[in-house]
Amino acid sequence: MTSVRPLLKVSGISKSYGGRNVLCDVSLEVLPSTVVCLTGTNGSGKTTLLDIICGFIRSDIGSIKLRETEISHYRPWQIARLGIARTFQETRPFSRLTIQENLLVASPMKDANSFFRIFFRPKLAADELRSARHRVDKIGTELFKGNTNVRSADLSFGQRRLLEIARVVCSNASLILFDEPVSALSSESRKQVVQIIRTLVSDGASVLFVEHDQNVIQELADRVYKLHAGKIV
Amino acid sequence: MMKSLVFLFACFLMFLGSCQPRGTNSEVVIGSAISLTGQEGAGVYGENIRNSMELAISEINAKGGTHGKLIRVVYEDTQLQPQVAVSAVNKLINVDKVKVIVGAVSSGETLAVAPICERNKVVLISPASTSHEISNSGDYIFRTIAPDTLEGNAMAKFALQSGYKTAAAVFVDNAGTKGPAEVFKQAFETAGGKMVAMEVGPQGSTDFRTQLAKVKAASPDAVYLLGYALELGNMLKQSKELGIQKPLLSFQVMEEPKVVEIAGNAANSVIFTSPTIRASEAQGRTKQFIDAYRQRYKKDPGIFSYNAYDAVYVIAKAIERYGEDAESIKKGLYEIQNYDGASGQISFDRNGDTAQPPKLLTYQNGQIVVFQPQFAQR
Amino acid sequence: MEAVLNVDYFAHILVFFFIYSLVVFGLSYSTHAAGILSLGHGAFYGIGAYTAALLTIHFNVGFFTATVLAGLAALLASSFIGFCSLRLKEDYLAIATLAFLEVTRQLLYNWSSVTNGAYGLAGIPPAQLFGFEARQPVSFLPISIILSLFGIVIITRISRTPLGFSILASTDDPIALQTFGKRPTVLKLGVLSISAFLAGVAGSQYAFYVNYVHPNDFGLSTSIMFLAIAMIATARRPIAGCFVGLLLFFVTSELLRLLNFPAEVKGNLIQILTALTIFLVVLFRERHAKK
Amino acid sequence: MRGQFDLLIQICINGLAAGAMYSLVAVGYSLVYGVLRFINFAHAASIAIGAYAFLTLTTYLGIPIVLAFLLASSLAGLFGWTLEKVAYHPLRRSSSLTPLLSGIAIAILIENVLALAFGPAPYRLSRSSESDAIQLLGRYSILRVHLYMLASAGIAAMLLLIMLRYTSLGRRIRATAENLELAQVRGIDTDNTISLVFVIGSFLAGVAGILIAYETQVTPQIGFLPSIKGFIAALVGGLGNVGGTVIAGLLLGFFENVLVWQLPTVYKDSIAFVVLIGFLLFKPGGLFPNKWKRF
Repeated sequence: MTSVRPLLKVSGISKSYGGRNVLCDVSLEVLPSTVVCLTGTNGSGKTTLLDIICGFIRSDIGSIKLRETEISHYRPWQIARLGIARTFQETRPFSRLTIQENLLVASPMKDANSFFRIFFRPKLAADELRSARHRVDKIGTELFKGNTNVRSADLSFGQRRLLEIARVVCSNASLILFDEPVSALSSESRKQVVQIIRTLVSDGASVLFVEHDQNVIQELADRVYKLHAGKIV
Repeated sequence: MMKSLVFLFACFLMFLGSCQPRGTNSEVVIGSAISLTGQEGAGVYGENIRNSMELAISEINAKGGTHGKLIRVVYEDTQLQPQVAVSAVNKLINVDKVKVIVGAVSSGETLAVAPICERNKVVLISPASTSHEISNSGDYIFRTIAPDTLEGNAMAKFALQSGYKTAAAVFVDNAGTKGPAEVFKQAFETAGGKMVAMEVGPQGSTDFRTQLAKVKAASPDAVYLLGYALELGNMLKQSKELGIQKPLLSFQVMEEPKVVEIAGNAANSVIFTSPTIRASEAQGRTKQFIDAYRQRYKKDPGIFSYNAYDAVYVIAKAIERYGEDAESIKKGLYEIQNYDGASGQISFDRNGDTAQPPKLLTYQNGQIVVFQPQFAQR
Repeated sequence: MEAVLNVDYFAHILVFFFIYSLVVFGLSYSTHAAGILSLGHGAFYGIGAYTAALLTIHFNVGFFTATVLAGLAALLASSFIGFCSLRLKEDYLAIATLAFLEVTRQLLYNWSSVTNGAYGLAGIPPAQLFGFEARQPVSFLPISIILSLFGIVIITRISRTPLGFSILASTDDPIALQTFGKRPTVLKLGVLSISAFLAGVAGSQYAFYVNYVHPNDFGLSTSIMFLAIAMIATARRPIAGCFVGLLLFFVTSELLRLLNFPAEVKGNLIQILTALTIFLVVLFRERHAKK
Repeated sequence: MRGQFDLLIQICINGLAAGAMYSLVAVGYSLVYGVLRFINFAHAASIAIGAYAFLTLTTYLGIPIVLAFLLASSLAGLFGWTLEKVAYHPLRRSSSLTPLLSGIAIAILIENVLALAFGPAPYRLSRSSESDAIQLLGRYSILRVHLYMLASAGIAAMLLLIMLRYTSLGRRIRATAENLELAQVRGIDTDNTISLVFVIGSFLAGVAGILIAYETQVTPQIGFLPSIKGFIAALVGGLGNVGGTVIAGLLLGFFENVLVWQLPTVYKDSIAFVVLIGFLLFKPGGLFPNKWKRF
């Protein structure tokens, strides 16, 4: 069924740091509403590849195509605006904000986020904010049993992991990159995360996630790429 | 949080409202808005003024005060900043209910507080602001120090009479020194002279070597040095170090002992204009003031001391004749003609300015003497 | 015989209270929320004052337009510090704002053909609004209260919307914020320009109230005074914190003025108290900052 | 034309003199920033304390000059030590804004305490030959104290370089500067090292304060402008690079005065700030920004 055009097409990506080539000639594809897993030993360049896709690191050569647009030279915020969101291996919550505020920052809002519009289009901004708050509360009750005005700096590691995933859900991106979403989680929340990823995919999003845990890979991945010392195996 | 804030704000308002004007009616309260602390030597001028005012008041009160009442002064620090001066004057007028204020020091401050005094009909008498811009800032505004036009013109006249064809000026970027320099240049050039260099030093700097080097290269016949307590001493020292042989001219800040302390023997043979004479040749009221000041404070009076001393006396004189409300003080002051004060002959014109004629003075081994100009009679 | 309530003293202090509040709202928000430590707000205040003064003296522009233009002039000037903040991190940026302050002050002193240099600009007409002239402090008070409310509305409006949360996030974790399509630098510049605008408006109010401006008022000591007041506020409650800071500052400086301390000690004491407040607040906040 | 040539030479000498003072102040700055990566706003206070201590020791207590010199500078060094313990150590783990603020607070505090104690008026150090001018070739003049400044800046830089290269304290300082955590892991008592760095930096500032006092006068604000100019020199020379800092200080003094040869002299101070902004934006590493080897 090769006629389906891939959502994300990474081809010929290489990156070397001071002589040590971290990635060489890596290519992979993510078809729309599928789950692709990227696995490999530690230090095989998985996170570097994610960083390159998100625009944090510029690859030496190679191209990244999102649908038709070439994004290898885009800035991170430009890539994000095209509908790519990600989580981080070490959790990176906005520590001074509460859970709800974290989720609101993640939700895409045009009017409520511009200096100009909040003063000169207050009505539009207010409506947008209300609908966003509604979605956030729904996710909040689902994941955090409702108490969402806790400062994220005071959350436990597991909760912070959940917050990252909740943020990605709120951003309703079309492609989501997970960096070891379930590592160091209790089995109960591990099931919860897998369930969320499934619902995301069923809503039409595609997922590229980095993972070691074989049975999670079995459960979720439609396709698996194995990275070893910077090369696809 | 909101409740405690409103509560705090309420006590603040009550606190403001509660500060009742003090001062029983058995004494006359005079305000004084002068710089007692702050940058660029602000404290030196405030101290000179405060010491002289206290001296004058103790003398007047010893003789029964004025209009049957003793005098008391309330001092407010302006830190040589117009913004602070405005608040200081506001407090003096509205809390201490003063009808006359001695102050402010820098011309900038006086220009800032003048409209407030005019509006509230309070007499402002400055012992230190010399800028000519103050002359027409209101009929409640007086000065016991001559405007800078006087000293600038007097020095220009002397320079011309001494046959100098070219001159240079080094001054600091503030109203008190820029004024005389520009007046000198204007007077000197209209009479045919030529200013070969006008070098300005930035506020607060004490290194004038490059300015003086440029002046030396322009080789003028005379150099007009203008600075205040922190600057003038260094200007003189640095001119000597750079080996400027030309005659050095200056203005009344040379009277300030601190300037001579910093300049050391570089101050000798500097010719300067000043209405008062410190030390040896002083006579009459000036000598009396100098002796009383030395006796009380164990040091010589500095710049603005003489003018502050006279300010208190002319105020007392005005109150004695017409009473202590602002109108009477104003009327009394305008009627003061050739009053023999410590800072020279004081007579207020319709702008409230006075014009004590500046005398030519110089330093000889640390002592101020009257300068005998030997003009080549041509 | 003495008036029971000396209204003018009362009103004068409150006018300055509300003028300073405008600068401090913007400064505290840009410091705590956007993480830009600026020593340059004394310069924005000065630029606003001089713009308003020059406009009214030379082109007799009305009060309202002069105030808005003064704010815009300060906003324009802040683009320089904005440009610096793109390339410099916190401590270098603080030094760049100090350099900006000193260069502006030298400019006000030396560009005498326009700013009348060390003589300052006198004769600024009082504020005319709806036909009546605000000469006395009491009549000027409503104007400064309204403008202060204007500042409160702006800052709270921003800090309560997702825009405000993004601003806080831009200091917490700018990298993570970018993955949600937001641009940390643009957010910080937005906050800086708004705080400069408010400082410019405050500067124009000062010019209209005192009817005279002098370069000596817009130096380092003014910037540090604003910073000391703004220190009390926090990112979460910028306005309430500023009010506490303002109250603390005005009560101490006026209280000292009223108690008959020997006058030459008062000036230094106020400075020492300002320094101690900054130091203690910084130390206290450090001790209780949750990691 | 003869006059202009003499003028240019004298201006260069003035530049050298001013530069000598900037380098002396900058060496202390560069050392502290090099190790801790933050700007010590209270450096001006160490300058003032050095000057006032020397003033009290010589004029009021009549202690001979050389002894007073060492005593006053070590007093400034002691202040540096307490400053670090009180104002900077507790804030070590916070964002780099807070030490800046506590630095500013201490600078204001010391300036006003000195103004209260000694009064606002300028003092002159007792008359001595240090401040007399030396005539060079009969036409140009430089103060003896400027040569002392130049000498002490050079000596200080050399001593520091030697100390940092060959002594154990030097190695400890460089390790702490390289990576604080790593140094701690390797068993280096970083707190003690950092305090010692402050002692040295403030000692040098004290020396600068005394020499500035000889050049002009002693006022509470004696440290303000020199410390800013000193910081600019330290930045231009590459923060942490002691050798480069001395050269940069001389260059700054030189350009400040030479540029003013044709421009109106009132812009002298603004030039330094324009230089600062230029270097901050376009060459933050300074003139000699080689990596850590810069020590």
